[in-house]
Amino acid sequence: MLANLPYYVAAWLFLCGLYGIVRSRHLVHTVISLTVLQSSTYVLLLAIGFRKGGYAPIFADIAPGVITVDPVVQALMLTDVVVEVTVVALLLAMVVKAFEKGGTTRPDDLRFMRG
Amino acid sequence: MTEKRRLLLFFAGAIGVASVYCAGIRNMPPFGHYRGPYGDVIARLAVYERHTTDTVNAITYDYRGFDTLGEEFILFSAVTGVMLLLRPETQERRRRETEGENPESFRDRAALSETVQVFTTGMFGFAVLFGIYIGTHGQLTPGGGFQGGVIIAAAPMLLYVAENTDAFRRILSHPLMEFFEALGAAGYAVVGLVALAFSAPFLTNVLPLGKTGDVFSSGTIAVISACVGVEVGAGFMLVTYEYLREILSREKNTED
Amino acid sequence: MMILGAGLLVLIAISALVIVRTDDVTNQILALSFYGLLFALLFFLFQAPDVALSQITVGAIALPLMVMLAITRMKHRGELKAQGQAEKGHD
Amino acid sequence: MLSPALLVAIPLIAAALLGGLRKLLPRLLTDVLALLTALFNLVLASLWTLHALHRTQVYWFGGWYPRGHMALGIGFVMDVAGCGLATLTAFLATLALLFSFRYTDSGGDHYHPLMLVFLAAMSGFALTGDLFNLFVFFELMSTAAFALCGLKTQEPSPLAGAFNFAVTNTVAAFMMLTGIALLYSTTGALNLAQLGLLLAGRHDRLVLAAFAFLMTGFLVKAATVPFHFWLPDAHAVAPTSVCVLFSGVMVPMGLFGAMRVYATIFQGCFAGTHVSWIFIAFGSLSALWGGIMCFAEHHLKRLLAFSTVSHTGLMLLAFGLWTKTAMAGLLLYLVGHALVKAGLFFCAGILLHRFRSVSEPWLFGKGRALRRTRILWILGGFGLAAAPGFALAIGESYISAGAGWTEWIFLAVGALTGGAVLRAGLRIFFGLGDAGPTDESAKVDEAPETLKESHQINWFLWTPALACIAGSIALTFWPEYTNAVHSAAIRFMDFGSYAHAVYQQFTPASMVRAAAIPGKDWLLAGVHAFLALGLALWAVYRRRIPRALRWPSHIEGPLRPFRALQSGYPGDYVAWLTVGSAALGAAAFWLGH
Repeated sequence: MLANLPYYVAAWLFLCGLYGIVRSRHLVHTVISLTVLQSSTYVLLLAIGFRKGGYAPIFADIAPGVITVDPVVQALMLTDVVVEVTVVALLLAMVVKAFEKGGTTRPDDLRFMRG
Repeated sequence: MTEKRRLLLFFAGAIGVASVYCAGIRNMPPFGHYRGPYGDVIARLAVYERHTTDTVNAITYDYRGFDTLGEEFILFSAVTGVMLLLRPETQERRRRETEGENPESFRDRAALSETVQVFTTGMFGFAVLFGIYIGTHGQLTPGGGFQGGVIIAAAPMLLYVAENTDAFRRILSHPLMEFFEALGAAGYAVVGLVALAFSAPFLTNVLPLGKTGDVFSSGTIAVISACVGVEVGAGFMLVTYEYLREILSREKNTED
Repeated sequence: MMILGAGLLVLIAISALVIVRTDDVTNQILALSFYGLLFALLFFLFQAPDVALSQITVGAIALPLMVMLAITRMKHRGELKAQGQAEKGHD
Repeated sequence: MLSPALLVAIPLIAAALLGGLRKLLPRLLTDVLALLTALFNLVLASLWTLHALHRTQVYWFGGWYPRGHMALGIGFVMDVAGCGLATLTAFLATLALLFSFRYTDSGGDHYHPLMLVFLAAMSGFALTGDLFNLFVFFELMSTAAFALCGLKTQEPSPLAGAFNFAVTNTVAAFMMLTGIALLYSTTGALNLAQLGLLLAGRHDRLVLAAFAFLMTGFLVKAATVPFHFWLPDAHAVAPTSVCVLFSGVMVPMGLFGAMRVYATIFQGCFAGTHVSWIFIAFGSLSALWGGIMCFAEHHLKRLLAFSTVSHTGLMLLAFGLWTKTAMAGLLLYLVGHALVKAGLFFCAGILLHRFRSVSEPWLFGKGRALRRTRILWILGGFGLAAAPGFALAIGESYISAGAGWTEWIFLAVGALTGGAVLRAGLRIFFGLGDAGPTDESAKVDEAPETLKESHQINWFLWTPALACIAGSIALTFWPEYTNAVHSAAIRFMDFGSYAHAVYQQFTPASMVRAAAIPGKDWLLAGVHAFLALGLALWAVYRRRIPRALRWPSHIEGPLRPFRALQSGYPGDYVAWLTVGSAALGAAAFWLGH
C-alpha cells in the first residue's frame, strides 16, 4: 500500500472531485471540484512514468543513455493541463452568464427545465 | 432528490468506483518501475533524429504533434466560447456605441507612485522577454510555446495591478488580438500542410536540422512552438479582457 | 527524497478534501492556488520540469486568476443590479 | 489522392480564418466559406470511403512509421466504417450549415468557427488509431459542443443545460483518461493495434478496471441510461442546426468510440467471456427508458432527444450481440437514424422559426399551413418507427436476424418513439383530437434563433429536411450500399486485418471474408408502423375511447417519479454517473474474471 501511495492518492483525488461536485452548493465550487477531479489524472500519469533514480528526460545536462523517467506521460500531462484550463474558462463563463441572467449561483436554482 | 438521498446514492456508487480503481491499481507495475518501451525508445531517438535535448517537447511538437494540434484548437474553441458567452448583448452594445470609445476622454486613476509604475513597467518588459525566452528554447530546456505564451499573457496583468488601466485596456482590447490568436492556431495547421507540398505526410519536418543545442536546431519544432506561443498568449489575453471588459468600461465611465 | 514526495502527496490528498469541503468560494480560491503550487513542487520532485513550469503558470496563477475575475465580474454585476433597484426605489 | 489529414486540417484552418477575420467578413461570405469547407470534407471523405472499400490504408502523421512492433507516432486508420462515419458527419454538417444560412443568429459570428472545429473533431475521432488521440478529439468535440450550447444566452435556462452537459462530459473525459493511463502503465503503448496485440488474452483486474473507466467515458457521450441525463438538457438549449449534429453523429460517435476500442483492444482480452452482455443490458435499459420518456415529453426538441437515447440504446444492444450481421445492422441503423433524426430536427427548427415555439400543446393545430414540413414530419415519424421502406427497417432486420428476442424491444421502441413523433405531428399539423396534457418543460418557451421576425420559409430551410428524409428512403433501394456497409462491419470487427493494416501500411479487401445476408422482414416493419400510428391515434383521441381502453395513453401522462430524476441539477447527474460507472465495473468484474 505504502509503496504505491501515489496511485492511491490519485484514486483519492478522483473520488474527492466527484464528491465535491455532488455536494456542491455554488456553481464556482462545482467548477473548482472539477479541477480537483482532473488533478487526479496528473498524479496518476506522473506516477506511472516515474522511475526510481531516474532523471528528467532533458539531455542538455545529462548524457544520453542515463536512466530517465518517461517523457511520454509528461507530454500527455501538458495536454491535460491545457484541457483543464480551457474547460475551466468555458465553465466559468457559463457561470458568470447564468448569474447575470438568472441572478443565482446555486445549482439548485438551475432547475428551470425540470421534467 | 434531497441532498441526503443524493449523497447516499453517491456514496453507494463511490464505493464501487473506488473498489474498481483500487483493484486496477493492485495489478499495476509497482510505483517507480516504469517498464517502457514507448518513452525509452523516443528518449533515445529524439536527440539523434530531431536534434532536441528536451525530449518532452520533441514528443509534444513532433512525435505526437497531432495531439497538440487538437489541443491548440481545444483552446481556440474555448476562447471562442468565452467570447460568445460574454459578448455584450445588443442593448449594451448600442449604449456603448452611442457613448463612443474615445481613449482621450478618460484618464487613469491617480497613480500609486512613480516607483511602482517604473518598477511594473520594468517587470512588464522582463515578463515579455522571459516569455519569449521560455517559448523559443523549448526544444533545449524545459519550457516551450505554451508556457511562454501564458507568461506573456500574464505580463499585462502587471499593468492592471499598477492601476495603469489605460495601457492595460489598450493592449487587451486591441482589435488585432483576435487575429493573432487565429493566426497562431492556423499557423500550426499550415506548418503541417507545408509538408504535404513536399509530398511528405502531414506535420513532417521539412526544415533542415541544425547542430543539437542551438536554438534553431530542430526544424519545425521551433516554428510550431512559436505559433503555439502566439495563440496561447493572445487567447489568454482575450479571455482576461472578456471578463474585465465590463468592469473596465465602468471605471472609465465613473471617471468621466 | 521519497519521504519528501510521500509527505507532499499526503498534503495534496488532505488539501483536496479541504477544497471540496470548503463552501466559501473566496477561501476556496486561496486553497486552490496553494494546491496548484503543491502540484508544481510535486512535478519538480518527480522529474517533470516541463509540466511543473506549465503548472506554475496555469495551476497557481492563471486558474485562480480566472476564478477571481469571474467572481469580480459577478460581484460587479450584483452591485449594478442593487444600484439599479435603489434608483428605481427613489423614483 | 489527397491526404486524409486534410479532413481535420482544412476545417481547422477555415475555423481559425473565420474566427480571426470575423469582424471583416460579411455574413454571406462567412456562410459560403463554411459551407464550402464542409462540402470539401464531404467530397474527400466520400473518396476515401470508396478507396477504403478496396483496401484499408494507414496514414502516419509526421512520417513516424512504426519501428518493429512499436508505433512511434499517431496514425489514421482509413477503414470503411471510420471513413463512412466521417462522410456522414460532413453530410450532416453541410446540411446544418445550409439550414443556418444567413438568418440564424450566429452570436457575433462565433458560430461558424465552432461548427467547423466540431466537424474536424468528429472526423478525427472517427479515424484515429491512437488511444490518447481519441481522448484529444473527444475533448475537442466536447469543447466545441459546450461552446455551441452557449449560443442562445437570452435566458438563463440554456446555461443550465450547457453547464450540466459540460460538467458530466468533462467527468466522462477524465474517466476515460484514467482508463488510458491504466492501460499505458502496463503496456507502455497508446496505439490501438499495439495495445490489442500486447493485451490479447489478458483479463486481469487492471484490464477490467481500465475497461470500466474507458467504457463509462464513451457511454456518457453515447447517452446510455443512467449516464444520459445531460442529453435532453443540452438538446433543449442548442440551436437546431447544432442539435442535428448532436443527435445525428455526436451521440452515436460516443458509441462508435466504445466499439472501436472494444474491437481493437478488448476483443482479444474478453474472447470466451460474456463481457459483451453488459452492453446488451445497458442498451436494453436505455432503449426502453428513452422510449417511455420520449412518449411522455411535449417539448419537441426534448422529445427527439429522448428518442435519441432510445435509439442509441438499441445500437448499443446490437453492439453487445457482437455478431457480424448485428454489426452490419448497427451501422445501417446508425446511418438511417442519423438521417431521420436530422430531418425531424430540421422540421422542428422550421416550426421554431415560423411560430417561435417548440411546445406541442402550444403549437396545436398551428402547423396546418406548412404543407411540406407536414409531409416530412409524418414521414420522419414512420421512419423512426422503422416502417417498411426506411433505412432503419433494414438495420433492424439485420440486428434481429440472429437474436429473435430483440424484436420485442425494437417493437416497443419503434412504437413509443415513432408514436410520440406521429402524435405530435397529428396534433400540430392536423389539429386532431385535443392539445393534450402538458408538462413543465413544454411550458418553457425556446428563444427564437432567427434574427428577423420572418414568416417566410426559404428553400434553405426545408431542403435539408427533405434531403435527410429522402435519403433515409433512398438508401433502401441501393443494394450496393447495403453490401458495402456489410463488408465495413466485417472488417470493423476483424482485429487481424486492422493490425495488419497498422503494421503493413494497408490491408487489401481480399483478406476479408463475407458473411450471409439476412432477408428483409417487411411484415415486421409493417407491424411497427401500424403500432406507432395506433399509439399516436390512441393518445390523440384518448377522450373519445372508453375509459377502460385508455390505459396506453397514460404513458403520455405526468410520470412524476421518472421526470423528477431529470432534475437539471449537476450534482444529481454526477451521482447517477458514479452509480452507473460502479455498476458497469461490477458487471465487468463479474462477467470477465
